[in-house]
Parts: sequence; C-alpha cells; structure tokens
Amino acid sequence: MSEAAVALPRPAGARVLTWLQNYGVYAAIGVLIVVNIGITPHFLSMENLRTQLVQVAPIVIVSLGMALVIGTEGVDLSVGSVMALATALLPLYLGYGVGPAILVALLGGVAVGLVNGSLVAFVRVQPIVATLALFVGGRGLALVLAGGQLKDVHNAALLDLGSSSVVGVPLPVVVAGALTLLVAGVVRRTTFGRQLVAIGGNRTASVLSGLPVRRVLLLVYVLSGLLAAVAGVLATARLQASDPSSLGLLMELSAITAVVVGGTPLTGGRVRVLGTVAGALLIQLVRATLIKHDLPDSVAQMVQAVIILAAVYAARGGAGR
Amino acid sequence: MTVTKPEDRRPPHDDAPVLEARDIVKRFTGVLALDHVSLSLRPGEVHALVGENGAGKSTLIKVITGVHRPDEGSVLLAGRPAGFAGPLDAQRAGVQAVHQEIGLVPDLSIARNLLLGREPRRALGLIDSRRMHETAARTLTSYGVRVDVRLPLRSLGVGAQQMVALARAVSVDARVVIMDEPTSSLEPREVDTLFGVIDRLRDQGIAVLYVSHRLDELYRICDGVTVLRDGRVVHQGALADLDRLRLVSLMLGRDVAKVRAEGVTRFSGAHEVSGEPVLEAHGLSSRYLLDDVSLTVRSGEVVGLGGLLGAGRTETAKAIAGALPLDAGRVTVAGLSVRRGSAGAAVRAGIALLPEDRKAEGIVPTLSVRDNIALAALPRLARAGVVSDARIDRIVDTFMKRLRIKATGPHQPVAELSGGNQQKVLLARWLATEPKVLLLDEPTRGIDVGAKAEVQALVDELAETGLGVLLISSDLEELVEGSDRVVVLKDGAVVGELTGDELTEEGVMTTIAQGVS
Amino acid sequence: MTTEQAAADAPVIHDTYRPSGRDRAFGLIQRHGATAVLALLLAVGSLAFDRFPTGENLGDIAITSTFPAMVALGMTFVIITGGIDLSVGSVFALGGVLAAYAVRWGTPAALLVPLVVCGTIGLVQGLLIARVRLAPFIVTLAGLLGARGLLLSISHEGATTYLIPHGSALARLGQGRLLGLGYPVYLTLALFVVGAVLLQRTGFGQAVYAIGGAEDAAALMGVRVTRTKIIVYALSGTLAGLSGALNAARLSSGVTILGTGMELDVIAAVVIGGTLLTGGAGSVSGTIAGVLLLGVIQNLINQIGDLSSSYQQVVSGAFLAVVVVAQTYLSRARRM
Amino acid sequence: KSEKDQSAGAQSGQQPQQVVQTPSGNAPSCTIGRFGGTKFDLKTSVVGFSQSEKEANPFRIAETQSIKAEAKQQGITGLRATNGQSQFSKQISDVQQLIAQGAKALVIAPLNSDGWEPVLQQASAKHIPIITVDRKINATACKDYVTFIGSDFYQQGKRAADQMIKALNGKGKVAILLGSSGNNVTTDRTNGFKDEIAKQAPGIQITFQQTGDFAREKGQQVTEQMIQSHPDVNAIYAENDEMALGAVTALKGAGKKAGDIKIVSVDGTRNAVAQIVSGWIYAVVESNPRFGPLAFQTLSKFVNGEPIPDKVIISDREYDSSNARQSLATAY
Ligand SMILES: Nc1ncnc2c1ncn2[C@@H]1O[C@H](COP(=O)(O)OP(=O)(O)OP(=O)(O)O)[C@@H](O)[C@H]1O
Ligand SMILES: Nc1ncnc2c1ncn2[C@@H]1O[C@H](COP(=O)(O)OP(=O)(O)OP(=O)(O)O)[C@@H](O)[C@H]1O
Ligand SMILES: [Mg+2]
Ligand SMILES: [Mg+2]
Repeated sequence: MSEAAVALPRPAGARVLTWLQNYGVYAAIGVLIVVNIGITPHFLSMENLRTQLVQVAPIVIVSLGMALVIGTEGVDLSVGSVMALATALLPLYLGYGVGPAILVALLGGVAVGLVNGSLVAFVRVQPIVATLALFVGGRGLALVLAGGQLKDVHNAALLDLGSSSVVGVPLPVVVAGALTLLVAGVVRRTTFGRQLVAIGGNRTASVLSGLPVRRVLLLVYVLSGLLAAVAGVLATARLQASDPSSLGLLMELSAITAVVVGGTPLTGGRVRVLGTVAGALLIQLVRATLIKHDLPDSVAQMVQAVIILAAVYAARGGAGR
Repeated sequence: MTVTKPEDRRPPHDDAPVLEARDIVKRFTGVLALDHVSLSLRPGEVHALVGENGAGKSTLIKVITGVHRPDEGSVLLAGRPAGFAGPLDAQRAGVQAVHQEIGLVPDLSIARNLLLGREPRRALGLIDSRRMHETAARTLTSYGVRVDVRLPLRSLGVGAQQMVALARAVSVDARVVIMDEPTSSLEPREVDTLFGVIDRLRDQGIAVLYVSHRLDELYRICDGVTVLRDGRVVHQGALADLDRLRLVSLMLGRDVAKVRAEGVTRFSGAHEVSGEPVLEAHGLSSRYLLDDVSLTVRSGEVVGLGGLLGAGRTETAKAIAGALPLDAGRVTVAGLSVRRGSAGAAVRAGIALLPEDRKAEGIVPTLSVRDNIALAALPRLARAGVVSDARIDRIVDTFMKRLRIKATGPHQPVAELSGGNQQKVLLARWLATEPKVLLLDEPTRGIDVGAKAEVQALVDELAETGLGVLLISSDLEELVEGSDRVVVLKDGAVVGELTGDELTEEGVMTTIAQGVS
Repeated sequence: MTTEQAAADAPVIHDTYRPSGRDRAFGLIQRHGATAVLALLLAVGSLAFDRFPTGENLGDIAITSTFPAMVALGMTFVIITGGIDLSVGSVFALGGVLAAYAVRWGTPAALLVPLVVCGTIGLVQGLLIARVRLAPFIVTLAGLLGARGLLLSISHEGATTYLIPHGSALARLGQGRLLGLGYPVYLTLALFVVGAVLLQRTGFGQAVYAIGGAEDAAALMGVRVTRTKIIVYALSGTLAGLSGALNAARLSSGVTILGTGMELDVIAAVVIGGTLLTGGAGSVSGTIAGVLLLGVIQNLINQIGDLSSSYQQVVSGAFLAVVVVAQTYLSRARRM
Repeated sequence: KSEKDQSAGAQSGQQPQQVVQTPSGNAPSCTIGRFGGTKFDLKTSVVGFSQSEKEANPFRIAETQSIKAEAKQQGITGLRATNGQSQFSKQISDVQQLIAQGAKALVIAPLNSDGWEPVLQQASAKHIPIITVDRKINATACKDYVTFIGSDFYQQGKRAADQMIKALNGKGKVAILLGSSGNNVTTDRTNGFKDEIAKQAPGIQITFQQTGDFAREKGQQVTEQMIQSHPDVNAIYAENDEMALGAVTALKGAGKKAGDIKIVSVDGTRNAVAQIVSGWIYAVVESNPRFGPLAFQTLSKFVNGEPIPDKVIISDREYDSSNARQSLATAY
C-alpha cells in the first residue's frame, strides 16, 4: 500500500451517467415544460406558473415529511388523514383567533405523528400497517370532529394565508419553499438528519453505533404529521372551506410517488430533498397537462402511468423498492 | 484430524487446466479493478490468490463465476469458453464458490440455505422436508456444526455460517471450488476440518482457488500462487518457491528488507498497565447465551477473549455494549455504571464495539465513507444539533490517512470498498468517538497482512494512550501476542484466565479443552 | 457425498439447541400470531353478539373475504420477495369488467380473457421490475393507473356496465353454494393449499423466500432471481384478475367502481398475517388469518349497530391498531 | 308541471318533504302477495338501512337523518343502519349481514345500480322486501326488489341543460365538471345534459369535460386549470354543488366577477343556493335527499297489503335568482 486515500479520477462518461441517474427527474420536468410550451395554449404565463405552484405547494410540503420517513425505510400512509384532521380542527378553534386555531391543527398532526412514531419506534410495528391504522381512523376522527359537515371558512386572516402574496409570490408557495430549505438544511446539516438516513441504511448498525434510534424515528413521524398538518391548513385556506371528507384523499400516493420519482429509494438510507420537490412538480405538471388538454379519464390515467414509468426509467437509480 | 504436511503432498497434476481466466479486464465506475489478469487452475491443484485489500481478488472470483461480466478477456472451462451468464450457470458447470461476504440468506433456515436449489424431492417433485433436515443435519455434523437446522441461519454465529456456506459449496459435484477468505472467522480446529475437506477435494482431482490473508494457511495447503496488486498480476508460480517475506513484499509492493525490518505481527508485547479498571463487567447472564460472565479491563490493557466458535465471545462483547438483552449483570466504565440494554448509553459511556458481522451490523451501505466514519461521533461533532462539515472533514481525513483507507475519496459509497477497507472504515468510526474501551470482535478479519499489522500496531498504540481494549480473535497467534491477558470462555461461561508465561497458544487450547463451565 | 466422511470425525463444537416446551409454544404463536388474534376476536364476537356466530353470518364473512383473500395470496408471494403490488385493486376491477364483457363468447372465454389480460399486466410489471430494475412501488402504481384507464376505456368511461346473463354457467360458478358456502370459497381454499405447497415445498417457493431474504446472496446461490420475480408478479396479476372475474360472476355484472383502495386492505391483511414487508418471511396461512381478521373486524363493527359512519372509521382504525400491536407483541414473544 | 307550484308547496314546511311526481310510473299494482311475502308489523321488526357513502356531504347527511328520524317517528325501533363507505363490496356484505341479522325489510341507497345479484337472491329467498332510494337497482321491480324511490338523474341533467340554455341564450361554450368516473349518477346527469343541449341548443358547444370527483377541492383545481387553457368558456355545468362551489372559489381567485361565467349545478344544498343569491351561481337543480317519510310510507303500505307503484319518482325543485332568497331556509 503506497499512499493513503488513493484518489482515482472518474471518467467523464461515467459522470454524465451518474448525473442522469441522480437528476433524471429534472430532465423529465424539462421535457414536459418544453412539450407544454409547444402544445398548450397560454402555458407560458405568470398566471399559469402561479396556478401550478399554488396547487403543488401542499403536495411538496407533505412530500418533504414523507421523504424523511422514507429515508428511515418507513412510510407514512396517514398524511392524507392528517390533512383532514387539520382541516377539521381549524374551524372549531377559529373562535379563539387564527393563531390558536392553527396551533391546534398543527398539534393534531403532531399527535398523529406521535402515535405513528410510537408504534414504529417502540412497538416496532411495520410502518405501513402502523400508519394504516390512522390512515383509516384519522379521517374518521376528522369527520367526527367536524360533525361530518363541510364548513365554509370566513375568517379573513385564515383566508389570507391562501390568497395573499409576498413580493408577488403566493404565500403557500413561500411556505413550501421555506420548508424545503429548512428540511434540506436538517437533512444535510444536523445530527438528526444524518442519523435518520443511517437508521434507514442499516438499523442494526445504527443501534450498535449508539444512535438514539427510537427517538429519531419518533421525531421523523412527528415531523411528517406536522408537515401534513401544515399542508392541511394551507389547503383549507385556499379552498376557503373545511372539507375533511375529501381533503387530502390519495395524498399518500402522490407524496410517495413524488419522493420516489425524486430519487429517494423506498429502501431508505438516503433522502433527496430537492429531488422530492422536483418529483412533486413533475406530478403536478403531468396532471395539469392532462386536464388542460381535456383528455378523458381513461386516457389520462394511462398516460399518467406511462409518464411516471418514463420518469423513473430516466432516473433509474434504485433497483430497490 | 490429520492435516497433510507439505512434504507428503503430491506434485500438482500436470493435466490441462480445468479453469482458465484469460486477460480479464474489469472496470467499475472510476476504478480499474482488474487489469489483464490471467490465471489457470489444474485439476487437483490448490491455488492461492493473494493480495492486499482491494487488490481485486473478490472481483476476479465474481468474474469467473459469472456474477460480473468482464469488460475484456474470457473465462475458459476445460478449454472451452465458459461465458457464464450468472452464478447458476457456473454452478451447473461445476464451478462452486464460497463468497467473502458469506452470501447466504439469513432469514432462511439453516437446512434450506445448505440445500437451496437441490432439496431432496418426493413424488411430484415436492420438497421432502424431513429428509432435507436429516441430510442437512448429517452434512453439517460432519463439519463439526451441530445445530437445529430448522432455525434461521441468522441464529448462527458468523463462523458457523461460514461453515454452512463451505458445506454448501463442497457438497455438490464440483470441478472447481473457489473459497474467498473461508477461514477469516474460523477457529484453528475448524480450519483443520476445512483443510481435511480441501485435501479430499485435491484427491478427487477438484481444483481449488483459495483466497486468504492468513499466510501460514497458504503454506499449509496451497501449491501454486497468484499475487495481485492494484488489479494486476505481479507474480505467479509455485508457492514453495516463495518465502513468506518475499510473498508479503510482493503483495505490498515494498522491498523485502523493509518488510523484514517491520516484522510480521506488529504487537510490541506488554503494555504499561495503569491498574485503574476502566471496564468492569459483573455476572452478565442471558438465557442460552451467557452464564455469569465477569471480566475487568484496566486502562492501557489489552485483554483477549478466547474460546471456540459459539463460546459466547461475541455475545459477551455485545452484552457489554448494551446490544444484548440481559437477564442479569452490570457493566461499569471508569467506575460509573452503564444503563443496561442501551447501546446509546454504552457509547456515551465510552464503549465502542467493532462488530463481528461487518455487513449486517457495521456499514451503512447507502452512505459514503465519510458519513460512515462520522456516524457514531456525530453528537461530538455538532453544536446544538447542527453538524460542522469542517470538523467532520478534518476527522475523516485524519482517519482515512491514519488507517490508509483505500477509496476514490471520502464521498465514495462505502458499499463499493473492498472488504478490508470497509473494516477500516468501521474502526475509524469508533476511533472518532474517542472511546475509553474498545471492544474488537475479530478486528483483523479479512484484513490484508499490511493492514493487519497496521491495525495491530494501532491497538497497541491505543492501549498505550490509556484505552482499555477487549480483543476477540480467532487467530490464536494474534490473540496471544496482542493481549496482556486472555480470558477463556466456553459455553457462555468463563473457564480460565491466562497471563504472563502461561499465555501461549497451547495454553489457550488446553484451557479450552479442559475447561468446565 | 464423499467429502462428508472426510470430516466425519471432526470435533463437535456446537451443541444441538433443543427448544423447551414453552419455547415451542411461543414459536407456534409467533408464527401464527394473526391466527391467535383471530381466534380471540371470534370468541369475543360470539360472546358479545348472539347474531355473530350464526352459520349465515360466518358464511357471509367467508364469501366476503374470499375475493380479497385470492388477491392477497398473490400479494403474499410478491411481498415475500420483498416487492409490493399496488395494481391489484385496479386489476381486480378490470378482471371483473373483462369477464362480463367476454361472457358473450362463452364461459371459458369469460374466465380466460381476464386471466390472460390481467396475467399479462402482471407479467409486464414483473419484466419492468426484474429486468429493467425499476422500483416495484412505482411500476405497480403505474399499473394501478393503467389498469384503471383500460377499464374505463372498455366501459366507455364507466358509463357501461356489462352484465352476466342469469343462469349462465359463469353466473352459477359465482353464485352456487355447497354446504352453505359459495363455490368461490372452496376455490379460494384450494388455491391457498396449492399456494402453500408452492411456497413451502417447491424450488420456486424457496427461491421466493431467498430473494426476499437477501437478493444478492440468492443470486450468488444460483437462484433464478429475474425469472422468479417475473413469475411472482404475473401470478399476482392473474390471481387478482381471477378474483375479479369470479366476483363479477357473483354480482352478475362487471361493476366498474370496485377495487379502489383494495390494494391497501390486501397489503394490510398480508402484513397482519405475519409476512414481513421487507421480504424473506411470511406464510400463506397467516395471510388467510389476516384477511379474515379484517373481515371479522368489519362484521363486528356492523354488529355494534348504530354507529355513525365516521365513528365506524375511528373504531376500525383503533381495532386495526390493537390487532397490529397484539400481533407484533405475540410475534416477538420468543427472543433469540 | 310547473316549478312555481312545487316551490310554493315546498316552502310551507321547514323541511320540504319529497313530492311525488305525477304521473309516476305505472299504476300501483305491487302487493306483498304478488311479491311472495306475507303481511307483518313494521314496528316490531328489524328494518335494515344500508347507506352507500359516508355521511360526509350534505346529501348523505340529510338522507340518513331523514331515514332515521322517520323510523323513530313511526315507532320502528328495530332500525339497523350500515354504511358502505363508498366501497361497493362492503355495501354488498353490509346488506348480507343485515339479512343475517334478521332484517325483515331493507331500505337501500345503492352505491351502484348493477351487481346486486347475491343480495337479491338472498333477500328473495326469504321474501324480504327491498326499497331502494335515490339510485335504482337494475333488476325487476316487485320481484327482485319492491320499488324505487328517487329522482330521475337523467331528467336532472336535462333540466340543468334547460337552465344553461336560458343562461347563455342558446349560445356559448360550456365546461362540464363531471362526477366520479364509473358512477351511474355521473353518467345519467351527463347524458341528460348533453342530449338536451344537442336537441335544444345547437349553438352551445361543450368544449371541456373533466372529472371533479364530486369534491370541492378537485372542482376548484380543475377549474383553475381550465380557465387558463380554455379562457373562452362562458359557462360551467357542475354535476354537484360541491364542485360548483369549488369552481366559484377558483373563479374568485382568478379575479372573475360574479356572473362572468354562468354556473349551473345539481343538488340544492344551502351553500349553493346562497351563491345564487350572491350571483355566482345561475341555477341549481334540486336532488331532494329526504327519503325517510316517503320510504316508510311506501313500506308501511306495502307490508299492510296495499298495492304500491313499481317506482316512485319524486319531483325536484329548481332554484334560480327568482326563488333562491326565499328558498334558502329550506334548502338542505
Ligand atoms: N460494485 C463495485 N463498484 C465499484 N467499485 C467496486 C465494486 N466492487 C469492487 N470495487 C472496487 O474494486 C476494487 C477491488 O475490490 P475487491 O473486492 O475485488 O478486492 P479484494 O482483493 O477482494 O479485497 P479484500 O481483501 O479487502 O476483500 C476495490 O478498489 C473496490 O473498491
Ligand atoms: N438458544 C440458542 N439457539 C440457537 N443457537 C444457540 C443458542 N445458544 C447458543 N447457540 C449457538 O451459539 C452461537 C452464538 O455464539 P457465537 O458463535 O456468536 O459465539 P462466539 O464465541 O462469538 O463465536 P465466533 O465469534 O467465533 O463465531 C451460535 O452459533 C449458536 O449456534
Ligand atoms: Mg475480497
Ligand atoms: Mg463471534
């Protein structure tokens, strides 16, 4: 053995390939945007950009939490129900003001996260079934709280959350952006972030290395619940109504897809925050394209299937689940 | 057990080669793992394949058995291009391999692992599980492994798993058997068993390709040798023509004089023992596994843990590190007692465990070398939960240099490193936590002679700085030379303790043989 | 094998580990945790509701559970290989619509067409997963969308429901009864027996376990990883299609709105049955218990009677949590 | 028939009862004898009610409430209610379970019109009368089941089209927010609307139709996309009120003014009627969910041996700017 840490150069071709594998989702978005500019009327407009970003904001926020969970080799099916719970809680406490109402809604998300996290971390139930319980029960609870009713929201301050802008950028988008940066920072720069990917990569090794495995797992599910609740609050403000029966339906599938298309393997051990955002954007663009072109549901579903496959094929990084 | 002595070994058959690798080139992204490597095996020949960690030995084996496709070159079986599409193809053609990282399925039962793909059948081609268990039990007993074969493989220690893998490879009609570091976690006695098997294979005209970092083993059984360095063949010929020093110098690419000057084991001998017990374990007990084990390690002392496979050494280490649920027992570090059953508490108290099963319990395959090294030390490298990249880089750089970790850089995924280098990464992970006690479970397992010496020197050096070291090694020489004192375990209980003059290889063996728990 | 004698006189270093009676009992519960919970639930149900343990009610539970059970059988194989199949709900619905569509060409066609089409969907998914090495979750999510799209286009965006004529052989197959149980129940039982034999007693089954336990190691041991995976997904698609077709026969029509969310129920049933989502461990008998558990929970909630639909959801969520926790604890009763 | 009369009649009660449309199906001819059963006392029997979807939208809430309230009023103590939670398989097994629990009569709000074979077989073997409410079952009345009480969804679509024609003066571009795919209601409301438009107003083009899944959020999102890609759309036909309200939110968000884009929807929930008052929605065709009284009335008659018709089509009201304000209090 001659020198230490021998640095071997990587050939350029390999680098392009790696880039494509890691960033295929960006390429897919690019292609979709170019195609849309070509075929969709009024695609290149501020209003359109605004619409897409505003619609994607809740998906992004939920996906961020989901990415963390998936990083630990888990999954959180309850996110849609958490959104429902948050939206159901809001009007109940609006009487005390917007602040307290939002706080309660977010606490609802935290509570769900605590239950999920405890089941996964302490009881060691498999995440998919642990979170399935609240996937089923959470929405029921939301409906019970709301008395089964959709309620219109008239609180101006709350509605502002959905409609006001900061220097021209809609508030939900600002929130989603800020949370993205925050989560990216957490993953990259904090002990917690490093530990969560290690746990996803090899739980036994993490235990033996003295990581606070259970605490980290608990926190991860709490964060996922919290972020889903944030998304629920924003969605409520935008809908101008609290609709626990349908808010966040199928959100878990969208979020998981966004995360996986963004390059985070379901086998855990890695989290790609920006990729996740890109994955969410891709989903949104696909949906928007299909709606704008008024394709019948049958065709739309099949096209969506093909595009998802094409996107992961381009981003073919993980052979894992 | 009789082991063939070199003198009564028959000369290699001079028939045509049964297996030949010609001009093999294999590249991985950024690494030229094999650079025009050729090798041929004759029937009845036991051929050694040696080289330092990352030299390309495992890669060559994987190319030969069809796991990897070579970028250039070809593999010939009995003179005809083999072109194995995969391991199954190779096995069909009679090329069996025992891979370095065991390569069995932990959750499958022992019997199923052993007989996967050739289970005894009944009518309709259905598997006859009764016969399967019988066959498995019989086969394994003949390798000295007597266990309930219906248990999952996971319940065996690494050594026993290694024996299962061996038995699996050998119990098929094979023309070539390839063994990648089969003895790295075997006891002297199992090694003897294995060598008996290899002798049989030789008598039957089966060719064996044998990879090991334990040089004395090579001299005991191998006829020919191929030395790899950085993916190139640097020497090929009869092993008898090479002396040990020359072999080492070829592997390391350093001249003989330098190697001689440095010696083969690097242990310096006795240490300055301060007398302050840094680690005390009292009455560790766990059903079936440990029975009232107590031991003390003083600051600056290296305590060896001796015993046969399954004696409970790994369990003892894990119990101390809080990773094994205990029925009774207490562990203190520097006088402070450590919360039982919590690995986190143990790490915070200054206990570091280098686990035996590197793949399952050590590396985090999705992370880079850097992140793997920093993992356990993160809390120390962070302020208010935010890590400092600069501090991590500094530590990682230090240890990559100090342990000579061979990687394209700190950001290479650790899964791409050779086995030995992964081991060094793990060692670095623990050293970065600045532990008070180091529990090393087979620390030199799969490590090349050069690195082994470095690790041994490091153990010495660490002990000198006041660290307490608990050393578990199946390599008796290493155990005896490296330790100030050896505690001998048998069936999960302490049966003896050897110090000073009693501390010899024979002494350890006798204690094991006579010990009653 | 001659090498065996070579080492016959080797020293014995491992003592045979003989499990005690208590350990064996624990082991049994561990492997059949879901069954234990099921038995408990049945007992509680029988004590609490006198309308619960009637033959008619239990027969209803059996026939209701039959169709998800058939789908869960395929899912069990998939999950043991460490994969997942989200497409089953859509494929189930598609199978039904295809059967009702194809019944115009006779009963054999009505069974064959869904089997072939759904099997092909599974096969294609398997190819994408095993050969192209795309993530199963994504591939089968695309399958979920694709199969639903196909169903909608066959049924004119869901506007047309194809009917299976009264008294046709297909309808009789779906609706006939023997000893109070529908024919499909017997078929499902037979399929489970075949499935269990396949999994425990054939090389294919061993390959399924080995792949889920450690794919790389399995490949090194000579298991045909690609082929096995493809078969497993094709099997799952075929079973979902068959289940859909039989269900359509029972309902006498190719109902288009079936199967949404079924994948989660089925996955839950399999996992509750003790199959690890990470692969490598699981059993077909556990899956039956898992499916029945979900069926019984549903039935018990209805027995309670006047619960609002929102409360029903809360209760079934809570039930699920309790069952899962109980099953997890039981499974860990024996520590190694 | 005249709308005025109906609305006037309906306003008399706080909760407008369903009004039977006349003529409604054939003359009453189905008796319990013809059905094969025998008379029994409803009050002391177990009566099963199977709801199809969660009581999480105004229609279902009102429907279930009305059934339960009426049962109480009539002194029927043995009412057992189940909910299919939008899963058809579950609804089938719910009803089978009701039968197993000894239900003597069944009121079913089917999730789907087809696929009731196993239930019908089991029920007819025991001569259990079934009344379906709000959606039909495709089977033979007075044989497989007794009768159907509900609206004519096709007719609702047609009436929505009539309103749309009025709103657009027979010319314009219309977008449809469809209900869930594969749903009978969606199909009927779409076909009724399209047929009527094609027949009465060739000047109206349907340029866009996407599913909004009967949900407000989806209606909002689809409308947001639509107003950018199809800025020339003048009107929206929403197949339920929730989607219409989502569309209103979307239009407000896009800076449109009330009345810029005409919206016609079906259901008649209070929120939607209120939006007529504020000018955002042009008209709403009612789909009255209060089935309780009519259902139990019919059932009582039937079990007492009186003849009943093979279907009871109720006449739905319509709300537009002329009556919205007055009707607000009575909308559900
Ligand atoms: N899958 C892979 N991807 C990238 N590089 C790899 C891969 N497998 C091996 N390598 C690289 O190829 C080189 C040879 O590795 P190999 O495992 O053959 O070494 P070895 O001689 O068996 O070492 P050891 O004695 O430590 O087992 C190393 O530099 C290793 O990092
Ligand atoms: N209850 C038990 N069930 C199954 N196996 C048992 C049990 N108790 C002890 N064993 C045996 O003991 C062994 C566990 O010890 P292990 O081999 O890890 O010890 P060790 O002394 O560290 O040996 P080495 O590290 O050399 O492998 C297993 O191989 C297993 O066969
Ligand atoms: Mg190697
Ligand atoms: Mg050990």
